[in-house]
Amino acid sequence: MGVIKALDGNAAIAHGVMRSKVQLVAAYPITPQTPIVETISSLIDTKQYDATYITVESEHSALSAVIGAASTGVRTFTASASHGLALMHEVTGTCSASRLPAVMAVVSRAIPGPMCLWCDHSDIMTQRDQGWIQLFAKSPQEALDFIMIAYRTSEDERVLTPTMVDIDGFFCSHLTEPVDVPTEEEAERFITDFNPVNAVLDPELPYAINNLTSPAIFTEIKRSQDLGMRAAAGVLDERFEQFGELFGRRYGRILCENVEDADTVVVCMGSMAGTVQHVVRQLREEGKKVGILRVVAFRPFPAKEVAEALKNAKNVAVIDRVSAMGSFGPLYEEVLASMRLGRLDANAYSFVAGLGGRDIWEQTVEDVIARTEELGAENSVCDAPIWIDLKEEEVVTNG
Amino acid sequence: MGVIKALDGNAAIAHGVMRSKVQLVAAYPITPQTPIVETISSLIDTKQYDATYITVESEHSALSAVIGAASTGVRTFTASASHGLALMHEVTGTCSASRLPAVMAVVSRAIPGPMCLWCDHSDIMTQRDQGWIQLFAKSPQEALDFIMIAYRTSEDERVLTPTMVDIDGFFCSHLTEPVDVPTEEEAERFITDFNPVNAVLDPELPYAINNLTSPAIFTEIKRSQDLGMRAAAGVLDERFEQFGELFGRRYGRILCENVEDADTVVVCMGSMAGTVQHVVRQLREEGKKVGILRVVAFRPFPAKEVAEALKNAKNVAVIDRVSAMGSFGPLYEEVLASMRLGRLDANAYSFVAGLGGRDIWEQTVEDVIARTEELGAENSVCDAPIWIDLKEEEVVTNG
Amino acid sequence: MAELDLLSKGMTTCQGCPMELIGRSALEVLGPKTITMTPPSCSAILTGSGDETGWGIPSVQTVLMSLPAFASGVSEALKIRGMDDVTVMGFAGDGGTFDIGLQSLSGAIERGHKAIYICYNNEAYMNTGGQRSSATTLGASTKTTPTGKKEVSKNIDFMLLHTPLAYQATASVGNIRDFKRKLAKAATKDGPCFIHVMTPCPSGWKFPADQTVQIAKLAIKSGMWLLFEREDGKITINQKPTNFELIPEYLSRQKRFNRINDEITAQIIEEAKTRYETLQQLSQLACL
Amino acid sequence: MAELDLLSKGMTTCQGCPMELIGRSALEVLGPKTITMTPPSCSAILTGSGDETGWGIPSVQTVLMSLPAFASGVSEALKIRGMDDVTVMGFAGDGGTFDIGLQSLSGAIERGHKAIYICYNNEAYMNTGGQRSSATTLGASTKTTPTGKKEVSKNIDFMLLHTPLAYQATASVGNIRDFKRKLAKAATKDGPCFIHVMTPCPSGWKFPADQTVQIAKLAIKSGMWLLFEREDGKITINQKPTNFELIPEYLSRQKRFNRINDEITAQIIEEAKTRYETLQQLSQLACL
Amino acid sequence: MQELVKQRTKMLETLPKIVGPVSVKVSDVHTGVWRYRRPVIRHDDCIRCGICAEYCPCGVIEKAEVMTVDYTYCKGCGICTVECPKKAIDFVLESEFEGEGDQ
Amino acid sequence: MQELVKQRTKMLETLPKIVGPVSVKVSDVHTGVWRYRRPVIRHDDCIRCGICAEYCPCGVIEKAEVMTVDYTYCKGCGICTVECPKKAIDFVLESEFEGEGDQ
Amino acid sequence: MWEFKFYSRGGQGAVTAAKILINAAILEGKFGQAIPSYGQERKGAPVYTYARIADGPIEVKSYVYRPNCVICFDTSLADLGIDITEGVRPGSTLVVNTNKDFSCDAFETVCGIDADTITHEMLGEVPPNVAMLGALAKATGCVSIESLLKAIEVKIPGKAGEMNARACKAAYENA
Amino acid sequence: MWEFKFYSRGGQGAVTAAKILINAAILEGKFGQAIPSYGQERKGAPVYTYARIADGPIEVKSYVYRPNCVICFDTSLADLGIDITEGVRPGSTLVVNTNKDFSCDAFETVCGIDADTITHEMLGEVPPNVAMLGALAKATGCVSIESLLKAIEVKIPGKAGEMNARACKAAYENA
Ligand SMILES: Cc1ncc(C[n+]2csc(CCOP(=O)(O)OP(=O)(O)O)c2C)c(N)n1
Ligand SMILES: Cc1ncc(C[n+]2csc(CCOP(=O)(O)OP(=O)(O)O)c2C)c(N)n1
Ligand code: SF4
Ligand code: SF4
Ligand code: SF4
Ligand code: SF4
Repeated sequence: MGVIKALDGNAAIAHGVMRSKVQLVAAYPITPQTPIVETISSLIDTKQYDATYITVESEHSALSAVIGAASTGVRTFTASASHGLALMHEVTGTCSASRLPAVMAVVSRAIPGPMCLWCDHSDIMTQRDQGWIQLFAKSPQEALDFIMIAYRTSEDERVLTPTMVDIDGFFCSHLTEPVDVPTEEEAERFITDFNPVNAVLDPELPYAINNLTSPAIFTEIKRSQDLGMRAAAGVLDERFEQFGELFGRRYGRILCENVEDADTVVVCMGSMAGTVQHVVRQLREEGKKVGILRVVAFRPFPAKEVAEALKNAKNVAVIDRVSAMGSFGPLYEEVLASMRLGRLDANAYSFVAGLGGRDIWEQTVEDVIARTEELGAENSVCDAPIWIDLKEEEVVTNG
Repeated sequence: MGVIKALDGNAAIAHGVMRSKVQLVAAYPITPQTPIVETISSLIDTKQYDATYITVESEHSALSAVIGAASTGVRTFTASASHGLALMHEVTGTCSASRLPAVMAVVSRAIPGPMCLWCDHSDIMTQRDQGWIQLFAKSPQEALDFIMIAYRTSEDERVLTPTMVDIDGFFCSHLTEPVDVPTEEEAERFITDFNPVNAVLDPELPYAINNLTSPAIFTEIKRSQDLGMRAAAGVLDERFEQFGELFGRRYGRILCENVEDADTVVVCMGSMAGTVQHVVRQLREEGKKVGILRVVAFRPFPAKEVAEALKNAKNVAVIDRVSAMGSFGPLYEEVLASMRLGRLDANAYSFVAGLGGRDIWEQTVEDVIARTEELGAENSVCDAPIWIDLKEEEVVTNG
Repeated sequence: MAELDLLSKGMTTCQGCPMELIGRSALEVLGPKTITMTPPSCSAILTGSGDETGWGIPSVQTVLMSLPAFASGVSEALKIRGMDDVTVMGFAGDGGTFDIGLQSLSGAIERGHKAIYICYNNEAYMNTGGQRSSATTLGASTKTTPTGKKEVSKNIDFMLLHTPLAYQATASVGNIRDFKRKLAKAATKDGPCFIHVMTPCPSGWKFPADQTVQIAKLAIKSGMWLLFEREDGKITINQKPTNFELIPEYLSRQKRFNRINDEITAQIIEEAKTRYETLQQLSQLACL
Repeated sequence: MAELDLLSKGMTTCQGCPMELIGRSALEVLGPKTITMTPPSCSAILTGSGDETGWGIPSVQTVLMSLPAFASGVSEALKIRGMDDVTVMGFAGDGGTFDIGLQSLSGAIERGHKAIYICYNNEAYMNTGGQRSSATTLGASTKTTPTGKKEVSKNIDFMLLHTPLAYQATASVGNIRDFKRKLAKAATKDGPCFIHVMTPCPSGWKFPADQTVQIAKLAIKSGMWLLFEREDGKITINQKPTNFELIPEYLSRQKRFNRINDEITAQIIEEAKTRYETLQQLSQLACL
Repeated sequence: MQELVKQRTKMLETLPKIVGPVSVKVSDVHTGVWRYRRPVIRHDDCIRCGICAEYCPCGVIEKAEVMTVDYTYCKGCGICTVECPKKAIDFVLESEFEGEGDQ
Repeated sequence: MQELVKQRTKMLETLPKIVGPVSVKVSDVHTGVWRYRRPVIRHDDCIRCGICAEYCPCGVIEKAEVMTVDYTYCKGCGICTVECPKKAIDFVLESEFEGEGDQ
Repeated sequence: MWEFKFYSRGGQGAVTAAKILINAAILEGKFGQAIPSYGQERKGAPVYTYARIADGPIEVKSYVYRPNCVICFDTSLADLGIDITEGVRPGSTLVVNTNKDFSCDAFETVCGIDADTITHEMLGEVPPNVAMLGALAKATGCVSIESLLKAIEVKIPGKAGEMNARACKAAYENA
Repeated sequence: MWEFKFYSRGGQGAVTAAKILINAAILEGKFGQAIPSYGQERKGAPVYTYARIADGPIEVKSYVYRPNCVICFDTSLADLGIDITEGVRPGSTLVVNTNKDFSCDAFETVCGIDADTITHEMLGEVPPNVAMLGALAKATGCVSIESLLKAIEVKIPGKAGEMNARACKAAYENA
């Protein structure tokens, strides 16, 4: 296998980009994504990596340049976070609707406001309807692996849909762990030079891309896009399988542990999944019937798989790392839709945790589980999200 | 009462802004919102309306200028749509987290891609977690009324949260109907000069606004914001009540008709609600037990009210005017969360309709109801959204 | 393939549209090995709608704020693909250039991507119906300034004199041969080029459609529009204004100036003179 | 209230930070009736974090792209509230001014809001650790250009000469009195003012912290930084470069230029000379 | 025009299926119907300088043996009539041609 | 400094409750601990020109009867020692002051 | 409820006509609704406009697919393959701008009006929209000619309004 | 599993130290993890850094709240009200940079090391981080001194690396 290096999530992303033979990168620095920008641009500048780097003047331009290049038939990458991702908002939808297989690393950080440098999923969550595949890595190793898997999925002609690979700001981006980095040759067995299969800008092929689309055909183009997105489910399964065979690291759109016979299942995404897994194993040792269902692919949402996995659960605790103001957490709502699909009527509870850099640690997870068991025992309904690790006394209101 | 004028939705918004004694407007033209920009700026330019208009160079700057002005203690307004709203994305969250009671009219138009000028809710829906109250008007009259109600709600010291008033592009913005426009004096009974109750930029009060917020306090500030948003529910109820008494037009966060004893209830928002109401009345005449539940306030979502209203329904059809790529419609997911809260297990179906300007007309609604009854009769589960009015044969895929 | 086919006939621009003329003339010069991009604007009419397009070359509709960034990506991608003989042509209005697109343009110029950016200036946001832009002339009525614009227009040409453009020029629909010559020159450069074309718009400026070219010519004669180019650090004035006293005529032939008074007219004349003097002096510098 | 209290001591900027000095000096001039805004940047350190702020005046942290638009709103709102004696001060780095904030700045200037915009130029995105900006000097190593930047820096000052600024000036941390004088002048104007201050950053430019002011002075002497102002359409050069041959010394005293060769050095000198010549000629115009 | 249409149709056939908002058809609106007036060249006075063609926004004037106008697309803006140095183009009310079809 | 703190505290009391991200406290980091070296003014050589104060980024030099340095905040950048026209400021290793406290 | 569909070309003023019609209805205390189908149309391109008039509030907010009255500004639209009989309900009325005889079985009533000529003669080179409204009022009685004239004069103030009203009246009388 | 918490000030190099430690663990085939708590801290401000070392993969991805080993770079942090005993598990080890005697009941083992002096003497005015690592290796045995020296030389190439390794070794021997 590859070479084991101690890398943090950002460095792992940069390695993944190189191994994926990306040809053009345009990105703008922002905490906590900056090291990705620095690493890739430096490698290119010092000729250690043969690719083009565009030092754009904003994130809006970063993704626009990527869209331009991808439309011209080269493999592209960008990365951002928080404000930067928000500033790309106008063009994320353009990228996906133009069916361009770009890949973006999102290093999740709270979006305003208030102004905050630290991790939560509020940035990527407002992108969830923009037509990008979304993969949530929990560790530097996964960050690298998912970048490679993302290109192979996005570029598949059945899919032609860009992918966001999410790593948690600091909790993954700045977390150093041993990472098995495939050698160039190993990587090539999985991912080779880019060969665009859809429309490209080329004087030999004089068509117009992303023209004004009338009501007469808009719905059908959107549906085609939706089907591309839905096809990504199967393609992801194939890629995970193939990747596992080549590299020995096996992934899936959802990853379950101890779920089969669990009374209480915790559903979560991103770096916290590691901590939840850790706590679940400990509680199992204490004889508690708890399990973890980790969603890896948030888009397309694996509704059927989630429904199947939860079929024996009595209580489901869903942890969102974002506060949907005046509603429930997005992951919670997806899980509910999945449960309905499976006609499951377990108790389900929506938890909000880990906002703006607040750590989700063992105690947090233990609290979530304890609270869920309590509420489940009373058969309570969930009428609003439950904020965990909240310092009630510091909440100022005029209410 | 006021004066009856034939106004389209855009003109009605402009009248609402004047009657609300807004002091500063900054907005950038974009189809189909442009007439709002033109009307307000012209009224100000020709001194028919005493206020300041800032002719910004982009929507990002429009909302930024509004935030600056609102932070300095004046009543502000902006309006946008589609690309323009998307370009504001970085600052919509700043506005709400800074607890500034600005009001924005969103003239809903599809966001890219593909490039499209026509109505759907994809623009405003990606703003649903940004901490703004969201009201969906169905007619020019409501557009005017909701603007006034929005100011009185947003500025309430229990709330201090900005509001988006949504009107459907063309189907409301360009729809001319008789509108009862309150006279200045009448309007003043409801809404008077602005008196900021929260932090303002003033040399006498030297504090810092929207400073970098650390993990130690971010969660609590967000919670405060969430509580402000949740408080908006009660305040909206008060305002609707007061408004009804003054002007005779009665609204609520949800509006139901024929729901009590309905077997099948259609849940929807925006201009289509008028058409659904029309069809429901016709079907009732034919003896069909159908009803309409219209969501007026999408944020804060009236989960308890929806649960209560749907308690007798056997089948629930939810129409989203947006396609959540790879998931279900946002309104559908909210309704599911509400139903779970009420422990309701009616059959619920997610419909996607009216994208990119495709009209939702009587036949569309009839089809939705027929399809729901069919599926309900079979007790089918909803495993994916149902696209209505789709020309299947024109959907191109590589699948 | 006949050259004309590079842009179809039957475009739904207004009668007498100068933008269409510029688009057409541009392709005559650049030929089929060109990729074009338009932002939302009247030029997007050429890019078409639905499954139809007017261009006989590859085209894209970009978003309004970042055509130059998009073009940067295209330009670099062409290099990667070894397609060095393809011209990248951005084609945008004044709103998309002076206002919401200025930053992206400035960034692309600073980085030095090879591409030609044509800005056709109709002095308003015409595609949304005629609102003021920062290019609108002082005193002109628009949908957002019915009593006349209060600010002078942004002098983007002079601003861009201080940027590393490989080639910069102003041009006018009043002198098509001059425009074509300049574009041909731009096409030989290996860096960012900017051509700013005056395109009097009969719909927005409110004059009869047959006067489009005449108004443009009058603008040049009266000094309301300066024709110059910058190459290798040297400015050349291509045509000198004949008579600033023609300005009142220029103004009076457009209904958009219906509401201006003598004071504003004087101010406009003053400004035009100053602009020309500045240009003359700048053109004596060999050091830009 | 003692003047010093307008900005607390104990700011966590780096040792020898020139930006802090400029912030402090600015408030000495403007006094307590000032509202300030900073975008994300090193200057946001002054605005503080959590429940603490360094400013003794009202302040806001805006987003990086639109401080000038935010300031436009504040400026107009102050007018509405009749608070005409309050100064609005934007305080931003070169990244937030030359790159992502350029458009918003240009728009605010065109519209003519009353506000003072101070750009402290440390020639990189320092708050994110030192990446190139379009203000970075040719040849300088940064985190994104380790082998040295390939492009010349954007000449924002010359670009802004052609805008309706009520007052425009360059300044330097190497001459604090000059800066204060200019700011005091700006404070009297009823329109947009722009002051561009050179702030050599010991952390990014890699020189000892005690050399901050010396490097700035050397920049002025060597012609790497031009001190001038524009008022009522007239440019005044405040201090003439003494000797362009000092440029190699200027460069060699900063580790960021470690990787440049003679050719680039020559190019830098050439560019500095050209810039100065252009300025000299421009300063002879009475017609800007 | 037909050439271009053919070329594109062929292109479409040889390509893999394209998904997304891509337009391949040539837009072909018969803008001739917009005309109130029609430019009519007096060939006797015309010196074939080509200026009208150069300034026609619609690209509908061609230099053949005589200058010809494609009335299917000519919008009748009148620019050619104004720019012609010989004033060799008359601008005639469309109603005078009624019943004659497109030419 | 204390004055400002007091003023703000009073302000806070008189205001209605503020919600949202508003900071009222004066930040007060004792950056003096950053110093490796300490500027020490030789008052005999000093001519009280004030230049050191003018160029101190931290605003910690004050012109009183003699020039005084607030060592609680002085970061020890050394700018004053370089800029002093009289070279009247020594730059002394902090270790030589160990045990003397902040002064 | 009257449900109208206007067929016209860009530049013929059908959108304005529909708005004036609604204003006339409002003057009579009725309810009305007008909605154009926006397509960034330029001069000459086909334009569809819809309107409704009823005695009570109108809930439906969509275009009109089953009109009981069609207003056709330009018979040459048929050349573009546009079928003005699409969706018409039994017993419907057609108001058509023509200087010839025009018949169409899909409609119960066909009201031909030479709006172009009336307009050219009375107003010059302007859209034939007010004339079409006059004929519409005559053919359907959906609003009275008095309200219509008033609505026109409100919409187009001054002398021009008067003249437009006169053209409308003339069409009313000629239809 | 070793769970470390580093207390230091900005500029003392604790983040780098934690990374080197992980590299040393990897060299031994162990699993390691390092994570700083990012606070835009500048020189002098308190900085917390966390690390874990285990024989198998480490799932948990949060900071360390119940360390069994604390590394304190600066005893004066106590002046800021920072309590280095917070959350420590019974039987824990403390490695502390001090030139005095230092005792603390919360820890089973206290390993004092005058890292500043060793560093100043051997390397000059640079952070004391490698010296702290030497002491840490000695006090805990979580990695061998050999792996540690190798990790240092990989991280800091050339002459500087050698010298750093020597300082580390010296601390190891002095601790
Ligand atoms: C972000 C964004 N805001 C607003 C618009 C709406 N819009 C479309 S075209 C246009 C005006 C463009 O004006 P200009 O660039 O001068 O070109 P013109 O229309 O005059 O040809 C505007 C504002 C948009 N498409 N995107
Ligand atoms: C939209 C957006 N993109 C990126 C960032 C990250 N960011 C914060 S500060 C900064 C650099 C600012 O540089 P400059 O304006 O030169 O100020 P300096 O840091 O040098 O003081 C960047 C890129 C951001 N805050 N917002
Ligand atoms: S990086 Fe430079 S500008 Fe920023 S705080 Fe440090 S010295 Fe000041
Ligand atoms: S009238 Fe206009 S469109 Fe027709 S040929 Fe002349 S210039 Fe061309
Ligand atoms: S411009 Fe006149 S003379 Fe010249 S070719 Fe055309 S019609 Fe003939
Ligand atoms: S600069 Fe030197 S001489 Fe002047 S006041 Fe300071 S210490 Fe004294």
